[in-house]
Amino acid sequence: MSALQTVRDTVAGWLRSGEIELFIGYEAGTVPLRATPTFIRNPEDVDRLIWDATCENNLAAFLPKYRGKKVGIMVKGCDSHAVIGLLQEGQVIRENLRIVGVHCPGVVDVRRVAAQLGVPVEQIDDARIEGEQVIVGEQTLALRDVLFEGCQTCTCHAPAIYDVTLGEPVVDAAEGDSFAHVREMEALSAEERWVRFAQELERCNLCFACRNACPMCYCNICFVDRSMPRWFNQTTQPEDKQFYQVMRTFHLAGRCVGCGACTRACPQGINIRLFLDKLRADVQELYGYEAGEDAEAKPPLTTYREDDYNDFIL
Amino acid sequence: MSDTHVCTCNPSTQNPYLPISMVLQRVTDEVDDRTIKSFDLAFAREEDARCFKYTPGQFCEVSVFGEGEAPFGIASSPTEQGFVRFTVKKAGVVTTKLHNCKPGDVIGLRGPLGNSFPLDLMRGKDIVVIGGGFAFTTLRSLIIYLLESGERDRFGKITVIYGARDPGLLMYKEDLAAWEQRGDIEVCQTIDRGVPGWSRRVGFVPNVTEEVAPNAANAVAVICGPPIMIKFTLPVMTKLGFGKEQIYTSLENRMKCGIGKCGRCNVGHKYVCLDGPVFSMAELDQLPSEY
Amino acid sequence: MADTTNKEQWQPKILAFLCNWCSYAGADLAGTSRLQYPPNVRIIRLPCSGRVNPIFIVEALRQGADGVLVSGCHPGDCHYLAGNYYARRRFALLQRYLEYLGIEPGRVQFSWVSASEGGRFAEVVTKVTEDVRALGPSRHLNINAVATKK
Amino acid sequence: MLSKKALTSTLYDLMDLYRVIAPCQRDGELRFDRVSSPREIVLDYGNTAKSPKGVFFPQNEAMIKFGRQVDQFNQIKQVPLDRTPTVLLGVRPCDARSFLLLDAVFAQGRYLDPYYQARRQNTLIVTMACASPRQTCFCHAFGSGPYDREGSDIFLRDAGDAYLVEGVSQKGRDLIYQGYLGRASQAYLDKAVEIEAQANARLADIEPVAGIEKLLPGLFDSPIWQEISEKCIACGTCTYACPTCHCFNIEDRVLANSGERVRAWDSCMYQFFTQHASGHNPRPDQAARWRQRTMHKFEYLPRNVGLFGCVGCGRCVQSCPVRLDIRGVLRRVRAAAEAAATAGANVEE
Repeated sequence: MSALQTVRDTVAGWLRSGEIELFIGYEAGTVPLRATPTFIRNPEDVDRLIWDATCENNLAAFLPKYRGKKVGIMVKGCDSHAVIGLLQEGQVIRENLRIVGVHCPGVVDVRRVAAQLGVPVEQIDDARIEGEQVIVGEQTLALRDVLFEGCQTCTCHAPAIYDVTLGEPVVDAAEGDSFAHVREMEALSAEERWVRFAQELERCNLCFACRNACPMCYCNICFVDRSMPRWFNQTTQPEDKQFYQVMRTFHLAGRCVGCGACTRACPQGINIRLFLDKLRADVQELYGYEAGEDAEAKPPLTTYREDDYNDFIL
Repeated sequence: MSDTHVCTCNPSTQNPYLPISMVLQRVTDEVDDRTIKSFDLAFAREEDARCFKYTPGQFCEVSVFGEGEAPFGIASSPTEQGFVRFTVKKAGVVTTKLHNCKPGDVIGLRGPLGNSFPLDLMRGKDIVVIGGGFAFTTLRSLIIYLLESGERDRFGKITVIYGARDPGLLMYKEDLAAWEQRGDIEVCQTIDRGVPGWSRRVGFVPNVTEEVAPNAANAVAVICGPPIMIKFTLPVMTKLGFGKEQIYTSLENRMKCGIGKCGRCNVGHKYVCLDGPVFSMAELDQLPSEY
Repeated sequence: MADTTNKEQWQPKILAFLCNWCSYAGADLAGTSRLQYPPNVRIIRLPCSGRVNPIFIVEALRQGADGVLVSGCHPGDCHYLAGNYYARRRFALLQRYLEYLGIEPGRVQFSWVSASEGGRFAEVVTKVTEDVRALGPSRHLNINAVATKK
Repeated sequence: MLSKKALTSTLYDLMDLYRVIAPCQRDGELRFDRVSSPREIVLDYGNTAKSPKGVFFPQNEAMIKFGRQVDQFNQIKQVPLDRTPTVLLGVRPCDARSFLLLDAVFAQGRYLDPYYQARRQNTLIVTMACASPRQTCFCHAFGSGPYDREGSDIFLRDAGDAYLVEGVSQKGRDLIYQGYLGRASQAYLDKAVEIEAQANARLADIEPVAGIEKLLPGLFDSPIWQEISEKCIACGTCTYACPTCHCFNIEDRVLANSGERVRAWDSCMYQFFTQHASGHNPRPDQAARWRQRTMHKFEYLPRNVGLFGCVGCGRCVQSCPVRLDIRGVLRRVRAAAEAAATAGANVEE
């Protein structure tokens, strides 16, 4: 029996025994190279469940909606850190969860496939993954070349929290600093950095897909939706888009687990993790903290040390 | 299309998004807790006053420039010359700002918008007006119109039932007092629980309606109030013999444009701003309960 | 705005968030001691530097402040024991983040000024004002800067 | 016929007379934008991520400006209407048809939208036949197709190294007569037919949408909306990508000494879209919002203006972060309606 089939049976068992009332996993989607989230309540439906490199969503983003319910979920390594983040912030209760943790070699990024082939994303019609290869029409690409950028320097292939696992442990990529893109940006002049930031956001639609795809963005009322005080106009003036993105990302300081779900969700292909990862890098550097590691740890902005970094103060 | 003269009486030639300028003339506290105020707006320009023709039940989009717009039913009657009144509860961004406005401030106005109470249908019939709490604004407009439009004799008996939690929350006290003095209208004021000094009725609107028992034969009823009040009043009306096509109400949904474009006030395929806000219960029966 | 279009007449506008117990009292002392400092700061008094939500700072830049200063009690002196320690973590990240996104270093600054340090308050304000003056009018995140451009 | 070589010079001539808007590569995306040089234009594309509806109905536009006197905004001025003669070049047939729906909303009925009308009336639509439909395309489910002329003023067809140019509306024919086009030889006509046949062959089998408007009214209280919407993360991507979605918000945007009333795209997918100031929300959950989206497009609009609020461009399918496929939603609607009909028939027996 395949490992996936074993997991399906386990999930069916959980559903039958009433350990969970709902399982959130992936099923095949209608768009090539992209699976779609699926919500299974009936044990007979578990055969819909799939796992491969097309399972790009971070399903932990759905968990706060089911607070108090008994829910099963499939998580990749990075997603599992988001679950820990949610546990840490009291958004989910461990006893209510049944977690299938996947050893994830990385998810495919259709944009990179398109870029490699030199065609627009929407022209990729006929594509599938076979082993280590992505086959698009007549052409074959190596899967590792078209993985999501963050997956290529991933250090969390293995799930950090789980009840059962799926897949073989993956060895971390030896090469590459996972913050190389941040260092590159830092090396630019202030004006160049601004141009980079502003140009990325020029494409923003303000659709809020990044916020809604993020497992840690679970505020009942986001600051952009507040009317008293009203911080935000729903206009796509550059400053409005910049304001939104600065504040949303900063609200994730010390909380972002770096799963990249926001970046993959963005319909405009904005490199949001280029900004968020600066916060992750700084939190690591200044406070030696990584989000989503330990559900018992105090998040870095809810604690302090008397000898914290103070050089920036006049 | 000119920048200076705009009204919506001929919508096809004008910009329906452009408000006319009104000057805030008078602000009146309507209830004891000061959360509801009436704003009397005077026309800044003579031609706007001439163009602005409305019927009870219609609404306007009221602007506080820099804050935004919000829709409010017109509380004055077309028979009251020189001003347009809106009675507004402090709730959101625009209403809070409006509550801070002072006489002399410039307020924007778009309208009148929407349909109105079915005056044609009402002629020759008894009129029953049932209101609860804050939702009495367009009902005031209707009652004043019925009494003052010079065609009082074209309507039958007028019965008004108006309830609030306590006496301090009944709006338009002067009007109510004046109506009570008249012989051509029956006014039943009620409060939920009795308080010392209150000599009128006590009880919830549905119960009072049952006591007053207006005659359903050849009558039209208009009910506006909190959803819970409407919910419990409707069975009473049915018991009294009112058919669904005899009962009208006014809906409030969130609106932006007020002219059937922006797509948020619809109830099923009907737009509250265009097809409403006044609907008969028979019409609402055909629509999903999305309000 | 008129004052940002004309370079010669331009005066930086600096918004200062001061904690009630130390820096605001320090500013008061600077005033009563008749110490000279640039008149470019507009002060908002808050109970504690810990009350300063990062959105206040970014919103200030958005609304057209050329610079933002946040000042609180020295470490260990917080009236609420640790408000400034929490604030320090937020500010460290925010300052580095804004600079990472291309906001010029110097636009957003932080200081500790106690109630007895009237002279120090004057120095801080002078330094921040001169830094911001050197940077010129704020261009990034500023809704009014765009209005002027158009 | 217009040879592809001659296109650049023709475009230069056109740009002397008109503002030309066409798909251009900008900030890393293909987007309909004002053309400054013919070289920027990309005509050989699947479809743009954002539809061209923004040409007539921009994502945000100032409608009114106000100035301050003393401490209050009270100087009110309408923003001048944009009547610039414009050629919108290179839209796909699906998008050309979407303008008919936008016309029905903004330029017909009791109130007319002057901002939309000014742009629309002064724009000529030059459609480029769609030679390579994608797997997300379903224009043919609406009885349309990649060579549908509806909504176009001028229609271009690829014929190898030339375009066949066809005036569809009088406005379009007038422009062509001003131009200098060669007559197409049979070889080009044959080539165009061949490309068209290839395009049509790429279309996947799909059930026609017509008739769905009759099934939807019975499904208002159906559990399918809950099932459909469960994976929806309530972003507005589908509505912003959609060429026919037209819901908007009106907000005042305040600067230091002036302000403007801005119309901005809004989305029925958002929680606060319909929420009253009191906190009451007539569409309290994502299921109600998906029902609204589906019913608005496939029941209310056909009922009110006689057109579907969908042209089958597939953008929402392509851009949805969770791949919630509107084609699947329609299949689900049919299945639910059939199930209800069967159940009803059983009861009658």
